[in-house]
Amino acid sequence: MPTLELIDLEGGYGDTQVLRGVNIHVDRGEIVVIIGPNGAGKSTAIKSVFGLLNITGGEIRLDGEILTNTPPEKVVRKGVCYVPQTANIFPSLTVEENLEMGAYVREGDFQPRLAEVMDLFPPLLEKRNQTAGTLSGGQRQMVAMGKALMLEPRILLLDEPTAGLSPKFRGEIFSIVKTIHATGTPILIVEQNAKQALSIADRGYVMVDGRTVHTGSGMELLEDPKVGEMFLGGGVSNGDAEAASSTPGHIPAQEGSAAP
Amino acid sequence: MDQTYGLFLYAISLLTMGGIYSILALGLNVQWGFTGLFNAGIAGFYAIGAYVSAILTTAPSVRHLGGYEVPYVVAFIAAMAVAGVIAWGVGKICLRLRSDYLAIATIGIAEIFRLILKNETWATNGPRGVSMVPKPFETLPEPYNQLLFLAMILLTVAVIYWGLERARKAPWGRLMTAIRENEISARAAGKNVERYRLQAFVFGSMLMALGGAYTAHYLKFIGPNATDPLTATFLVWVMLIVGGSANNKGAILGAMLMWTIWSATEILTSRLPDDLAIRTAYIRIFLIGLVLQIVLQKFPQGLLPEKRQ
Amino acid sequence: MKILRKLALGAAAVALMASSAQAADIKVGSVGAVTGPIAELVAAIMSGRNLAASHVNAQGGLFKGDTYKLVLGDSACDPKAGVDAGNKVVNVDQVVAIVGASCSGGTAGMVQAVTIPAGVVTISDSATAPSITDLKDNDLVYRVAPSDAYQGAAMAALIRSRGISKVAMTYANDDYNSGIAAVFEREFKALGGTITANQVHEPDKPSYRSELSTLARGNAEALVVFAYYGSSGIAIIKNSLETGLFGEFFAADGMFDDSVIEQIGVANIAGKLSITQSASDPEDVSYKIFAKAFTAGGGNPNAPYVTHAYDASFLMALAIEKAGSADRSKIRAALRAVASAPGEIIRPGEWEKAKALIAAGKDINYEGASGNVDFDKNGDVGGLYTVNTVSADGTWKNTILR
Amino acid sequence: MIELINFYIVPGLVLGSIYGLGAIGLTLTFGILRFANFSHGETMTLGAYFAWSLVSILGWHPLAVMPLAMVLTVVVILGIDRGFYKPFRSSPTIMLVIASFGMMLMIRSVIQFFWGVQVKTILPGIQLPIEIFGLIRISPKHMVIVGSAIVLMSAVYYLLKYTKIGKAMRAMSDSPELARLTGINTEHVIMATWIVGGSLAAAAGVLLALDSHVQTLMGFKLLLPIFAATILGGVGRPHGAVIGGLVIGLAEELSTYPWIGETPLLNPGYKAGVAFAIMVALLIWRPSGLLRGRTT
Repeated sequence: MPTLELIDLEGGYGDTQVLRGVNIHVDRGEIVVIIGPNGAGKSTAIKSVFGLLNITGGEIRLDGEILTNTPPEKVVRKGVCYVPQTANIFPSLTVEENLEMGAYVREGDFQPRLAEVMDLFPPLLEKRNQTAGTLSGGQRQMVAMGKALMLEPRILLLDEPTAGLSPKFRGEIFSIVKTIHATGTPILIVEQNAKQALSIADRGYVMVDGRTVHTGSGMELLEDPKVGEMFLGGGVSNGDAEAASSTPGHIPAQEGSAAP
Repeated sequence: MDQTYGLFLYAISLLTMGGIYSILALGLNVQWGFTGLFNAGIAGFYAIGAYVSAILTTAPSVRHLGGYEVPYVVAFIAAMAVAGVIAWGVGKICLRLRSDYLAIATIGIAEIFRLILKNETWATNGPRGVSMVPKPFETLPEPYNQLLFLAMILLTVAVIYWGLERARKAPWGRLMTAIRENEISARAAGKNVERYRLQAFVFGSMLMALGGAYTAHYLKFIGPNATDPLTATFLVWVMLIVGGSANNKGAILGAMLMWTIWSATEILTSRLPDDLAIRTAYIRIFLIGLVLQIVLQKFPQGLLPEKRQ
Repeated sequence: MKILRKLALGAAAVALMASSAQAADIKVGSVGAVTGPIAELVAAIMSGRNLAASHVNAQGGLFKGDTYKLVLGDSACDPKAGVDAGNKVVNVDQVVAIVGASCSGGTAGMVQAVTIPAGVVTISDSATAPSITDLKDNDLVYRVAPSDAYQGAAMAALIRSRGISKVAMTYANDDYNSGIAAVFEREFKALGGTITANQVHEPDKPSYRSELSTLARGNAEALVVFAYYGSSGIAIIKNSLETGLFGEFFAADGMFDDSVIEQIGVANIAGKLSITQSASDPEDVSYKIFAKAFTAGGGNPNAPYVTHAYDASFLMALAIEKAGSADRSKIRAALRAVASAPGEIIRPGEWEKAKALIAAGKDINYEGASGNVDFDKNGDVGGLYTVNTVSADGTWKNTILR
Repeated sequence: MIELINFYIVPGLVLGSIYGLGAIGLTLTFGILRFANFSHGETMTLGAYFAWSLVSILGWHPLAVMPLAMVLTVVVILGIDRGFYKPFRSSPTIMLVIASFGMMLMIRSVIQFFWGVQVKTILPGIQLPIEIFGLIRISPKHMVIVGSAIVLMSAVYYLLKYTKIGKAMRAMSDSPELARLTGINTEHVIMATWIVGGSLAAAAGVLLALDSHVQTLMGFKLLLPIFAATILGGVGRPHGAVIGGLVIGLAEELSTYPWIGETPLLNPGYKAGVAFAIMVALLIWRPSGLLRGRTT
């Protein structure tokens, strides 16, 4: 049974429909990547898991259990963790406090887990008492992911973790993703940097205009000339435009309407 | 005097004050309803309008600046012009603030204006206020003087309503809505958002000043207590939100309705036994708060919600 | 416009329903700032007015047993509310006259915009602004509270008579206190006194220590405080005593309340505070009658303007009785007649006697709890002033100022 | 110099402590619930009236009844949140602002109805100041006020810094959306916010009453300076609010010091304007507060 399934999902923000038929599944131990042009609804698809939009059709399942339209707090309790693209840390809290908040729903002592997460991200250890707002972009992403890992999630959802980062940091982030993956946590990533993402992915989906139109293993997609032509040219990669509009919980006005 | 005639006169006074509040609510609607500017300093512009018009029209007095005795129309225009210039200055520096910060800034600025009007005694007679303000049509016999004054107010409301409806449907109004709802795309479309917001702020403030000017003449007196934020700012907000923000009919309905509640509830409570009547004067304010809460919860869009184009 | 019409009709219907009660009431408006900045003073003033009404009604009422009914209107110390309250009592309740309003601002609005055009007589018990004297009022606006012009002069004379020549003064920034302060400043200088410092202050601040420090710079012998006791007066005296900056105080009648002694403490204030008050001679028979009755009802006869409130209300009843009918224009003519000589003297509570005299066609002259209430040509009364000092046993000691 | 300290700086600090206590609650609700709570002044008034009643019933010292008054105020505030603010959790800010405005009218009139409008005193008499180092004169009640404020502020500091719920409050103030996505129970945090804000407001009211008196408009008159302190300190920053309160308190007092010549620098009639002027200037030139707070 797949860990997470999105079946024929339709929905959007208020009356604006963004998703028009999304079928995605993530199996145990997989890294799955969603790629697609701007405004295709990639980020929206991920947010749908978190009950952040109005789902009008289809369903979401977590280990077979129906998760459709569950409010975010409950989704977290069920072991799904989500790292939004922007505003994904608490800037005025220290690094350690951020991680502690990640363990908010966890009962009992979180210190052992904190040590484990710190091991994953050595740079954070020395900055544990620094406020997160003062960190560099890459380190912020580490805090954000570390915060999500505090719960030992059943699945981790990452929304464009490399958007706005320099190539050097991008590489770092992808290697962190691989490290996390090595602990056995399945990961679903939305990415603009399709080439790099697909190279570490087990499988990938291509979304266009609110639909998943194509799927295959990471390698297949990388080698698929059609996909290559559409998204892997490099010049298309423009994560920043979408970044500006899709803070979680905030309705991105362009998405959906600006679809080609 | 005949009971019905009395009620008729009371209805006139209710409509007059309701009409003045309608002007204020329409002014606020331009700022908040259409453009999304959270102006919580209505009392400031209201006070400026009231004092300018009062000082320009009153006979000479040793107590305050005066003796210009200009015609009413000139005084009204001057009141709006002074408020407009001041609003321009205020808007120029404040309008980039986000909504609730703008609210706090405008409250502060309005209170500073009110403090100036209260402390510059040589010009305004300070806390004692400007008395013997002339009232248009007052030389005519009852009830024609009151009816004509009411007609003047309602005509003004009608003209403003007509103008705002035209503006709302014109490109200007659509642009304002666009700015309110998505500033980023309005900017992206190359619109000078600041300029349009400033226009709305200045225009709305001028209407508030006109409301203030009418009030001074209606009361024949203006003093600092008449420009208290409770009745000159917050009540106007309540009116607009209850009536329906971004809907001009809603602004007028809200003003008339809330003023009627504000005023007419006392007719009921004043009938209670003495001690209770005084105490219920406080409860009357409680009830107004409660009505507001109920409307907010049951009609979050106001009684007349915004009509989408 | 359809909505407007509906609203107007609705309001009229509500009002109609509400006003159909008790046909034998003779209604008089009782307008005052029940809510707003001086609510604490007005609560006592309202009791004064109501006491007069209960005296009238307990002793036969108006005319042939009609009830003298006071209809409350809240002027909130705001001219907008004053005009609105005036409109309601005049038009909806069809009152024959009005007692009120409270603040000078609220009164100026109400009388100019409503009652003068409507031809309704008003007697204010607490609007003291000199500017009310100047109104073109068709002889319709009266007040039993003397204009500040008199009290300012009386206080200046009092201070000079104590041999004090240098004072500092401070006044609350409101219509009442700034008015009286301006008169005092002029009069005190005219009497050869020196004002070492004159500071306005904002009421309702928790501390006045910094203002006091500035005021104390000129080595004044005393501090003259024009303020309401609740909103700033008590705080100023407390702060002065605590800091030791001033040891002697003069104040006007907005300060006169028992809570001044309670809050500051007898030991701290005894012999240090003198409050002028446009009240009556404490030995005066009229005052004593009133004080007894008012105290019996749980009131404090020394609270600011309660004597005036009683007088305004009682006088209005006398004028209506004298007019012989509930006719607005006749009341105006009757008011001056009952308020001043010639005629047999009527004191507070003596309604039955007055009623009998009026029925017999005899002249009467009301001598009120607050003074003789003889109106001058402007409808003002000359003030009789007392000075109140705190005695060691925690009571007020009144002396008449002459 | 001594005059400056005794008559301007000491009262400024006393006033500033009271502003600071009020501002902590305001800044927390502003930061966490994201709205400017206009009924906050009335909350302070309510606390003072509860204390007055408790003093007259129990006959204890005002400081002894202060905790009880704080509890009673919190109970009322939680009830108000449930009935009047909770329905607007996901509505635009303006709804909450208007609701809190309505609440301001409602609380005030209930106070006037039940307690009347007469000015009441909670600590009668005057207190002569104590001399420190033979120079500084400070009255015992002012030491009590400043001392209580320091104790309460330290308690809040501890709560926010070292407890889970306190950290969650700061997290939610940073970003309510992310707090939800992180699984933080936002309703618990909101409740904690009202408890902290309500009890501190009540305490500020009691301390204010200790210095002056109990009156129905006492809290409302403090609302705008407290807003100014909140803005000054940066919205959502409790320690900023404390500093903001002290700055506003001192600025108000010092503005009337005769810096030049013998007359006050600023006509005391304009004293109330000092807080507004600082607030407006700050909003315009440094919108995120003196200390960096939530950005505009």
